[in-house]
Amino acid sequence: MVGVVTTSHDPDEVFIQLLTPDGERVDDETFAFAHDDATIAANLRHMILGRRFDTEATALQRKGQLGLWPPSLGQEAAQVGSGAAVRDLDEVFPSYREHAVALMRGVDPLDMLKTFRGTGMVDWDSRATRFHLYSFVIGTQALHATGYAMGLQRDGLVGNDDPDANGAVLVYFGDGATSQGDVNEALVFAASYQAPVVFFVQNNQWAISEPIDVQSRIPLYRRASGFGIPGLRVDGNDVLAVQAVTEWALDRARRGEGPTLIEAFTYRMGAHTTSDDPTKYRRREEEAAWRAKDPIERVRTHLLATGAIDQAWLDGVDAEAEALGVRIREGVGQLPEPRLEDFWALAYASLPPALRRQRDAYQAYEASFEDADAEGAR
Amino acid sequence: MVGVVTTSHDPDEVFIQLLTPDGERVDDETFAFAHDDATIAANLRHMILGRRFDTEATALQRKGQLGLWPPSLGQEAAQVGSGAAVRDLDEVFPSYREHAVALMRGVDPLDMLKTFRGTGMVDWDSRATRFHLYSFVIGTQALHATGYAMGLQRDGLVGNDDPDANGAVLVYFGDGATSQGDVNEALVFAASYQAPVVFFVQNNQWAISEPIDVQSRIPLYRRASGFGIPGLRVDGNDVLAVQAVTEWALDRARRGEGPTLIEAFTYRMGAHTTSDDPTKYRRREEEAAWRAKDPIERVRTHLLATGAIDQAWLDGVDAEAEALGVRIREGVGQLPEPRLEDFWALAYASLPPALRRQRDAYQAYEASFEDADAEGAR
Amino acid sequence: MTRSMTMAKALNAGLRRALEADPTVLLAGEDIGKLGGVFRITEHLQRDFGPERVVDSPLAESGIVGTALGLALRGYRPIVEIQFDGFVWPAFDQIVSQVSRMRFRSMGRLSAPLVIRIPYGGGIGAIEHHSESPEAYFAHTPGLVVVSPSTPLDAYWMIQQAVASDDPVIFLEPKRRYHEKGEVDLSEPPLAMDAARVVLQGTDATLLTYGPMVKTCVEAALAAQAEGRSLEVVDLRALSPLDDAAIRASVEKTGRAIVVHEAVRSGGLGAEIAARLQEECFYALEAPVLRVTAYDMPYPPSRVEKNYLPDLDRILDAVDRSLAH
Amino acid sequence: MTRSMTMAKALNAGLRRALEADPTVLLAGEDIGKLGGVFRITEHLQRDFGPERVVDSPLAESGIVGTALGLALRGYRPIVEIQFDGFVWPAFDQIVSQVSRMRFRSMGRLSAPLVIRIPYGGGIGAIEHHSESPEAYFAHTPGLVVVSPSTPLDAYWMIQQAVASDDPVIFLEPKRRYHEKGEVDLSEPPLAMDAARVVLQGTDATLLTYGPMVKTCVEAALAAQAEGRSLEVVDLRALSPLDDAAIRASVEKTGRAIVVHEAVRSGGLGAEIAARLQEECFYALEAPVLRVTAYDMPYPPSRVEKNYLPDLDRILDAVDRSLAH
Ligand SMILES: Cc1ncc(C[n+]2csc(CCOP(=O)(O)OP(=O)(O)O)c2C)c(N)n1
Ligand SMILES: Cc1ncc(C[n+]2csc(CCOP(=O)(O)OP(=O)(O)O)c2C)c(N)n1
Ligand SMILES: [Mg+2]
Ligand SMILES: [Mg+2]
Repeated sequence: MVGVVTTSHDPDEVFIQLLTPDGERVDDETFAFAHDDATIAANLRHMILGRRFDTEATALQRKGQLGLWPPSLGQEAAQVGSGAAVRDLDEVFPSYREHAVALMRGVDPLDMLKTFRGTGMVDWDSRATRFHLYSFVIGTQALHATGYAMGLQRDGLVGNDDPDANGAVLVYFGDGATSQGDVNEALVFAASYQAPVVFFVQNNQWAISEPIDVQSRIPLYRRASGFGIPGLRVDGNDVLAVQAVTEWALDRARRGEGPTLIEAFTYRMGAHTTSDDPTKYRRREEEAAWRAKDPIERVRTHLLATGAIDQAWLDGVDAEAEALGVRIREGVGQLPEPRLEDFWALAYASLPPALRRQRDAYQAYEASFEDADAEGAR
Repeated sequence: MVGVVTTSHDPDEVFIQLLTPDGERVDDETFAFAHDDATIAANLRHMILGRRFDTEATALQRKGQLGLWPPSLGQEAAQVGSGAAVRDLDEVFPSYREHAVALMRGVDPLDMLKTFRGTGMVDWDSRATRFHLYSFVIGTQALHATGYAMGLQRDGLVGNDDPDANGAVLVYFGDGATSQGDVNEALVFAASYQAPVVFFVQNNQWAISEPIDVQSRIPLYRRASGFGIPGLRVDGNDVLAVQAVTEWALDRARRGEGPTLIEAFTYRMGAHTTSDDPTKYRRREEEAAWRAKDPIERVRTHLLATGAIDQAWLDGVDAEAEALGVRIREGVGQLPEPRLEDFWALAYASLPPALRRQRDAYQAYEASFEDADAEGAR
Repeated sequence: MTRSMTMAKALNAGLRRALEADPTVLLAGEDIGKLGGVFRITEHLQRDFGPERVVDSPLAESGIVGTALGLALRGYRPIVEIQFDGFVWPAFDQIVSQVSRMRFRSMGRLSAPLVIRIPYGGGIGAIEHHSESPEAYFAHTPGLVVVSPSTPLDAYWMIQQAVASDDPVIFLEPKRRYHEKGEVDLSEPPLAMDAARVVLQGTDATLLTYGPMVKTCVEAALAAQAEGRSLEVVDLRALSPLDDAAIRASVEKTGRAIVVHEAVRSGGLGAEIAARLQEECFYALEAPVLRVTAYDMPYPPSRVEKNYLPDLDRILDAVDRSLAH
Repeated sequence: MTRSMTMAKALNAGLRRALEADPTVLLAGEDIGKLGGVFRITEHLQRDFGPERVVDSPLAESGIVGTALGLALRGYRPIVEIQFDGFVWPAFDQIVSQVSRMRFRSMGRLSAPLVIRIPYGGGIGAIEHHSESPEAYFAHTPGLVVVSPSTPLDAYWMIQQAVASDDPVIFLEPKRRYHEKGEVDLSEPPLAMDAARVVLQGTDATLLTYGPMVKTCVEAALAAQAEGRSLEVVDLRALSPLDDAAIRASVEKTGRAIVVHEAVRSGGLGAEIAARLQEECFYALEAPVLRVTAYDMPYPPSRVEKNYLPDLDRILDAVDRSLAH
């Protein structure tokens, strides 16, 4: 018999950590960080750039340059650590908040801003970047990722002796998403087909205003066991632990050993989106407590302490971040304004008759104004 | 870390049994059968009547009297044992195969046949019987049951000191249904609200032609733990164990301690429905092996051995079953033929204008034939 | 007693009154508690009625609607909020196969008196899935009542009427009008929710519309007036079942009809209305029933929505085309 | 090469050919493997192509369609089977919000070339959820191609054309015609799947129909012939996008149109066709476009379905009414 589990969401049982909030390296029984300081420094750089991108975008929204922005503030370690585990043949299916991963995959930040400025749909090349489109329907991408992973199996890209010939899928969603039927069906399918997919839950403890307890009374990593797949909980603010755990899970998937669910325990330090007002539903003390666990600070402290980086290195990254900021601030206003004409041809592979008539009528109608203007001008 | 579970579906770990296939009473560490022989005999009677009803209905379908029938053959212990645990304030939400439970709840067998004859929709009084309508969309009723249970909580019918003032909900679904988003969402909601609902999975090992392994690689009762609720597996062909376990779970729910998932491990001895042909997908040996575990035989053997019943008692029940058979066979042909007129008023509380016009036109149109007939007759 | 308020406040007041009037009424949905919903329609209701009657649900729409149906079967009258139009689809099976049919399936013994509130429509500069107009999908589903208020007054009363309805109601709230003010008479409902209303009398042509487009049509009619054209504007209010009598009466008077909605044209509500009108008022129609709608493509990025959605000019253009017949 | 076969066999043969022709084609669905599907449309395909290409899926429609979309993104061309019309709703969100929009959302970079096969329609004496006609819900969704064959010949070719389509196709199979035979020319497709076909030439009125009702309409037209009436029967084949040119050509010739379908009337495909016709052929229409359809209620018990669904007599009655104008 499996009894009622009354564990709270506080990390008390499984909680993989390799770097404490104070920047101290600690050991985990099972998971080790397999890389050198250069990798950690590279991660720190991605986290700093990711945060800068996010801060700039948030500011741009405040200035009316974007319609909306979902900040990733506080989730940099979860994103960069997992993103760092991705290899060439892997594919990433994001939710809508994985801005830091997007940058790592080579998505142009201005392309990302188009979506939130409303000048484009989701305007990046997901094939080239292997970073799929943002999904705004909660949880839906878990199924697409699982299907894609089933495709990798069929393509013979799983379980080969040569590890470089193998790929896997990494899919992101939030704590709230775990309640959706689609996410649970994805676990069913992934388990049934032993698909090479890693479900990466960023448990930032809030789904807009709903605390995680509304979704689940037990830690989310335990959901996995009910579907017969391994579940792991990692300190989501510890980029080392996140990378180690994600590498383990992706490797497993690539080897053909099936799916894993990772719960990265982290915190949404900002609002849900720029339209949100967290003061309505959560206490400042909670936010302050989590600020003390900042994912960037601990890495910086650690690397400075070990001497792996110095102030000059940090200044260099800051300069890079500033250049990114300039590029974004200058670029956003120059993003081309879309015209309805750009979209007629995107609904179908070829324009259907009724839509063609609608387009023709629209063009004639628009032209009538131009004619009128022209006449007025004469 | 929760490792991959490779347990097969054979009962090897949790498997509560109180009566072996040979009719021997055995003890379980945790669960005891709290009733006397009279209760067992009553269960046997329900099982025999349930089987007779099912056999008659299957035969009626073969004779063209019903459009379709989903046989319950082999699942009598799972159904009667759980049905016997239901008390006055409880509510039952069936799937479409719980014929034996329906009879126990007082549903008129002829009312049930209407649905499958196509002369009515689902034509029984679910309020009076506390046995909800059959649901044909797999898994959907799990959510209705959970909502109903939330209603019981609000009505103050849960967790009272007086056990007779408490109620709970028992909802049935199949092994296949566990893959549906709705069923998993029901587990989320039930766990989140600690709703007084018992999820009773009749794992008859087949979803039409799909063996249980397509849905899950681990025993289904384990699904519960991923949602933080207790899961139990019981010998679904052992009516004593099923009753004991369901009573435990319903009691728990009534006391306000939340939901439970029960996996009753049983076997669909017949076809999925009368339209199905199991020879296409499963071996006769498997069927034969399960025939040896017949849920009725073992109780009969046991009660005869203890002397609780004798042949006269069995003859009495057989006579009752025969009377039921006669009633069904005679009644089915007399079920009134429906007319479209009976249905106009059922779509909405009051007839909408467009539908009224459609009805008027239909009536005028039908009348035109009568007129024509009348004229022809003159 | 009349008060000026926004539609958002009117809905809040209507929900409050429904909660006060009937202890079986309860609210459920995502973020409707402390946050008061992303549009603040349920603001302070959890504070005032408690978390048992104003319930933050897990993030799963099928679960929200499916459990609401269970509550309805237990005798409750749940009002659920779907956060945005584009997130109703995960609940579609529950709505179409369960909620809409409980009465029919049970041969009239059961009913499913629940209200599904959906902020809908575009024009708010949102990202994908936040500007949709799903009404035709529901209107094609027997057993559902589909209504949409266009003013604070209607919002206040219609939400209460929806709660009182014994049929399940899809309650479509034109989110772009949430913050526009109007006079609300709190003493007595002006009209049942199944009735259309002539908002503006006219003689030359009828604009048939609902929800967010009512205001736009009224503006168009006023603009047309300046050019000497007399347009009648009918606010359908009830999208299914339709108030055919009111629609016919107006179109038989003017001889011309233009349906205006934000949903895509093909298979939209305009199709059904046009089909009925040409069938029932064939000889009264001086011109074909025209449709001013979104184009048959998914909702585009917000920076082009003004070109995608009907506006005053496109409506007047259609009036011209109608009158040219 | 022409062979006589049932629609069920024709579909099976078409799927077989699609599997042979393109290694990226795969089939997924409930019970499609050993059982060959509850209608045996995929019979022996798993035996012959293996369980990797003919996959028994877990029992979850959203999962089936959602993973198929993922496979399509990986370069596969999945054909999924929904077991019965009434079980497509759990997958509705995936179809409406994901499958239909991948191309649009990705600004044309991605496509979702998958086929969703759905046996649909009534007349087979089934219980609830097994006789539905969901086409209008899909036809109102931009980005989806919706087609329905009416003969074995069309079934054989259209399923292959659907697989070859770069847009997602909702492939509606008129299950009550599965076991009717027809001649199938295996050498060359007679027509693209986006084109309507004039099945019977006529001059007095046009019957516009599709799927299961084509045969019924042809029978009605033949019966009308005996009374000296010349009816044209048009098989739409493509339900969305519609082949407007073919529809118009016929109706402009006859001046009268009657749409026949099994789906409920309000908001059905007949509404869109009537709306378009009255808009585009206003002066050519001698009578209103009439609709012969199911009535606006859920599908009733099978013993009354014959009264609920259109039949020869009701079609002829509508023809009479049309001609009386
Ligand atoms: C199906 C669906 N329902 C509702 C929403 C509205 N919504 C957007 S984000 C969100 C909360 C998501 O929470 P979580 O999954 O924890 O992700 P997070 O935003 O915290 O990253 C909600 C309810 C949606 N986008 N999709
Ligand atoms: C949503 C949905 N999908 C598909 C079906 C078709 N169908 C009817 S019964 C069945 C198998 C159900 O298996 P299980 O849940 O194990 O219950 P059992 O029939 O074995 O009692 C299927 C696929 C359905 N009724 N509903
Ligand atoms: Mg979250
Ligand atoms: Mg089963």
